[in-house]
Amino acid sequence: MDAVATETGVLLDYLLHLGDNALVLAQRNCQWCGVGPVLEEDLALANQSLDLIGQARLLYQEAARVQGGGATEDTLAYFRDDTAFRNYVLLELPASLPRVGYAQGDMDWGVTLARNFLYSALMVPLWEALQNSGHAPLAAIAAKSLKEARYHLRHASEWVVRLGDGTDESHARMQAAFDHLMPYTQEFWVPSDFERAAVEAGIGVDVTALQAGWRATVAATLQEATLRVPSDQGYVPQGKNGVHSEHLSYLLAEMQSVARAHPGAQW
Amino acid sequence: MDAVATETGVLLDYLLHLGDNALVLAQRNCQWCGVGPVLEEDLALANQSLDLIGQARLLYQEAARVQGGGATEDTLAYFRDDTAFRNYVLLELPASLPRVGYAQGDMDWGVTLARNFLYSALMVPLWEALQNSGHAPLAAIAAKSLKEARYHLRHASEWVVRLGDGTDESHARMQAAFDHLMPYTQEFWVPSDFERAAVEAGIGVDVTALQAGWRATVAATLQEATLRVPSDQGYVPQGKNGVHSEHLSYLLAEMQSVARAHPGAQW
Amino acid sequence: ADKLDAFQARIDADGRIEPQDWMPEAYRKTLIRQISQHAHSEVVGMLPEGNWITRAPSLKRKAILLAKVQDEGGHGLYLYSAAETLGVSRAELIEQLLTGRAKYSSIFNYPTLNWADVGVIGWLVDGAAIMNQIPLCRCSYGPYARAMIRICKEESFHQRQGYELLLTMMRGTEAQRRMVQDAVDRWWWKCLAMFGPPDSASVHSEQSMRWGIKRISNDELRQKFVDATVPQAEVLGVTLPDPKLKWNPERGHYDFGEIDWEEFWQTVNGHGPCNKERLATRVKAHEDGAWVREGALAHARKRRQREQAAAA
Amino acid sequence: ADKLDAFQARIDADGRIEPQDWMPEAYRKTLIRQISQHAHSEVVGMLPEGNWITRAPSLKRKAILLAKVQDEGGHGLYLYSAAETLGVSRAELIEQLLTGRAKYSSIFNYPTLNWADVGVIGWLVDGAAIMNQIPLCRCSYGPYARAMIRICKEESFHQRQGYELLLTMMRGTEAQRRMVQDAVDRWWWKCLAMFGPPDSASVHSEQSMRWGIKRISNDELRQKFVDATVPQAEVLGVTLPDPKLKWNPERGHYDFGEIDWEEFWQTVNGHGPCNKERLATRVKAHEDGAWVREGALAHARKRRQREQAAAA
Repeated sequence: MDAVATETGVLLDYLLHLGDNALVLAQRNCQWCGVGPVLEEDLALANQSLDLIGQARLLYQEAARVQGGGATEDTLAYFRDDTAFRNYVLLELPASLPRVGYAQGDMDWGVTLARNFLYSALMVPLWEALQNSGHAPLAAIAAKSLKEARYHLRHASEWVVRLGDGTDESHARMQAAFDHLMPYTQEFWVPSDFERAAVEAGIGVDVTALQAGWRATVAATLQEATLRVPSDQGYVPQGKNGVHSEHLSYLLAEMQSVARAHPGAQW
Repeated sequence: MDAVATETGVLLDYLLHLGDNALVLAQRNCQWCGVGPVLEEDLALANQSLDLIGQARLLYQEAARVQGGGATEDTLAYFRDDTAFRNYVLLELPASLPRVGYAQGDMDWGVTLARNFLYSALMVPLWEALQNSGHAPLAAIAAKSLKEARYHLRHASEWVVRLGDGTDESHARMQAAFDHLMPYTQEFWVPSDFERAAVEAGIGVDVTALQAGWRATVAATLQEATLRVPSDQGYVPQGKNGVHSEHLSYLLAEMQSVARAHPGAQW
Repeated sequence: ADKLDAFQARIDADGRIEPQDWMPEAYRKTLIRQISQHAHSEVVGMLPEGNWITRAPSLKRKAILLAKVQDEGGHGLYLYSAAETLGVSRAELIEQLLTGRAKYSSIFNYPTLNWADVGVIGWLVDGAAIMNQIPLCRCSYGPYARAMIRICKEESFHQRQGYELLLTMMRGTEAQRRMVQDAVDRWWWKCLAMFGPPDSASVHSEQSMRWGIKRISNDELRQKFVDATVPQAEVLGVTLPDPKLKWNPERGHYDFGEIDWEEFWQTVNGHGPCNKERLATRVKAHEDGAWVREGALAHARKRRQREQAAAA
Repeated sequence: ADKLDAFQARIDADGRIEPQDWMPEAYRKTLIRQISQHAHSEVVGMLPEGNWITRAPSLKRKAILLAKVQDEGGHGLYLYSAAETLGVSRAELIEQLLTGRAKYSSIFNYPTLNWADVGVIGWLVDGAAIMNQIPLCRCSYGPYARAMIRICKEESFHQRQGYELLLTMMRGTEAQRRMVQDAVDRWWWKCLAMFGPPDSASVHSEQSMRWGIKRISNDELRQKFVDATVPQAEVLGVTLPDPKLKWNPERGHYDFGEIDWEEFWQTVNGHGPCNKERLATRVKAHEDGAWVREGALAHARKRRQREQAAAA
């Protein structure tokens, strides 16, 4: 592949990675709409999902422009299979403690909060750094998204502290949520080929440089929440490279069902 | 429409109604495979699902023959939307106490058992009568299915008695399951247009004639199980006419997802 | 009696009653019942539309729908606050909903069965709600009237969005048009019933009229709704499922058929297609969320104690 | 010592040890560990394939897959029964699984990510399992040997079905062929690791060989599997993801690359992609099912009491 095509591919993968993260997390959080633990928080979560859908749309619109050939934000969201999605596996997991893909079960608000915290603690410094992306449209999206991510992080941190340092039950639930999710954060720090290439091309951010700051944020909040920082050893997920968990194909089957039943339709 | 076309339509609807019942219940029961309460029952339920899938296949094969135009058992199972499905709403409900379409939650074995009991208590006399259907292929399917339905009924009845007359908890759970499901059985007894026409054409069975026997079976088993026969008043579902609950479209989105992602593929 | 006269005089002069003002106990109770029912309706009403958020067929529509459902939750919040000014706690009101002692709008006991339902709920259900609610913007109780002004503004926006969704689908494929017609067929009569029983059979109306809580009768509002909706249906290109629906030049209104009141009362009394699912889902959400609410309370208590200890 | 000599003599003469026979405690313990691990593997192994039952793309394949997963559960039952003949209860064994004290085959800690995984598990995973299990049909312990005969027969059938599924997909669309190759790429090395560590590093083997529990070494079995599989892959038209894989005419075997043992041990020790999900799912199924098991027990007790009362 020649240099221009490669650079386009890298930019496209990078935009999709960021867009898929936002969309997949929004989709998971949307499942709480109307069934949250308290009305104010139901609305706060919906609000954050709206921010994430907004980010995904901007990123996909730019990706569609880069890709050309009639791609749109909706063809990217609705007509790609799970192996083409480049989101972190962390974000596609059901809002529950571990279970296999097809085992139905109750949702767990603690897992949702812990995940939002772990993710937005990454995205604040990531968007911050991406404001200097050499790809100007991405820098602009980063500036807008940064404000939102800051609010998401503040909101999630406050709740992690509240519930970590709440009742014995809420403490135990939050600890279990972090114990479950923490190993999945390893994927943040192992750059994929397209991330490395994006850094070289001046488009992307070197995530490894963000790790120490992220650890400090997590440690400080968990300490305030009287929670133990769990181990994050073991299997490193490969969602960024299109190798997902058993959960993403279910999520996409539901999300894409109406659009795919009516290919080519306008909505 | 001329008489021949109408008769074909009636036969087709009737076959699809029976086939959709079998497939949709099998699909719900399949969700337990690997996560049942005890290994023997896990296998027994899988076995019944296999019977139901087998029934659905025979019914769809006959329906496809009647419909013509390249229809197959798989186009009928995988490429119809929920409004074209003619199953009882009872069979598409999640295996849980009442909840809205998108609210995820734990499954309830009691609901699964109670549903299998209520349905197979209908299907034993229904298949029995259908052995005399004027449509010979249907009569043959009925004869085969009857044996299976008898086993399903015996199995479910035994478990209803066991758990109804078990612990306080198992009693309460079984009662709650029947309280939830009983109103949906009203759909059995209100013939749709195609059922009426099928009776007139000598193809189908007059379900209203089966009601008294069904009530007696249910009353006897529930009495032995020390359970109260719940009221079945109120809303009469219209699944047979293609008006379903919020649950069927989710069930189909999952069931059809792989097939629809590869239209025209052979498996 | 002096207080009562002054109260009624203020209402008759189109003035507003405020929380600190004296008011008859029956007025307070009627308002609490009505406002809380309305709040519960907003919250339960999140469920039928929430059913399509994860499956919205475009990202734009997904965002619009999510924002709309979020608005409904917001309306619930304003209304619970308005009810609280009458001396009842939100917890108490929610307890009434979850135990089945309080009602919510029966329209939410019907299922949403295809994506076009989202548009039809915006166009027809919100349309009917607005018709009912606009007079409440002049309600005699200040906090309620002010909440309704804000709510009506947002509902009008939702109605336009719903109608626009349907216009787009009607310009689309044959299958999309069928979806819209199917949704209209299922919702039309339920929407007409939203205005409540015919005036001849309505119970609470007279007192509510005198108190300035209700200002226009059920039948008048229903007629207004039909008159406004028929031309919109024509523009859209859908058929309203009523063979008796036609313009009556003498009355200057559309005539329409008879509502199935028996079905309406069945649903109001718990036997609609989704009553149990809606309520059970709210109950489960409340129970599953208990640990979160309790955790937050416990934390607030701890924090207060620490601050007091630090100050001491 | 007499008993021990007689025991070893029977084994050396290729005779069978039966439950009522005397046996050394270490033999009993080794067998319990091995048979129960095998049983647990069958039960946990229901989950990765169970993942595709509700989404099988044709009714025929749905039935085949469901029947297959059901067979696996059935194998679990025979094996638990075989273990019970050694004086341990199924409940005890399951407790060991659920508390993480007993292991199950590590291959089931990888996810099934597309429909072709169902075929590849049949072809390669079951293929490797059969290679491991055929020698066990001649195992010195009678009940285990007899269970394995039945299991191997069914597994061979599953293997052929899996291969046939893949043949059909390879004759299909470009997308289907990609799915098959993707599944082969993910499973190939995991299957080679199923034969266990290299003979040079294997711990239990020697004693097990002497007891007639193990009859062929890990490396021999692995080589046999590779030799049998390569031609099948060629017929299928998939590429096995190993650049070092090639026929060695001197050895009369295929040479192949180095297995990533570190990844293997990570997974064995709990850090595979699905270890937690698999075990947590089993634990939850067991806990959620407690009321069913207790209800059935209580009913059996009641029935017995009634019968005794009637007889008295």
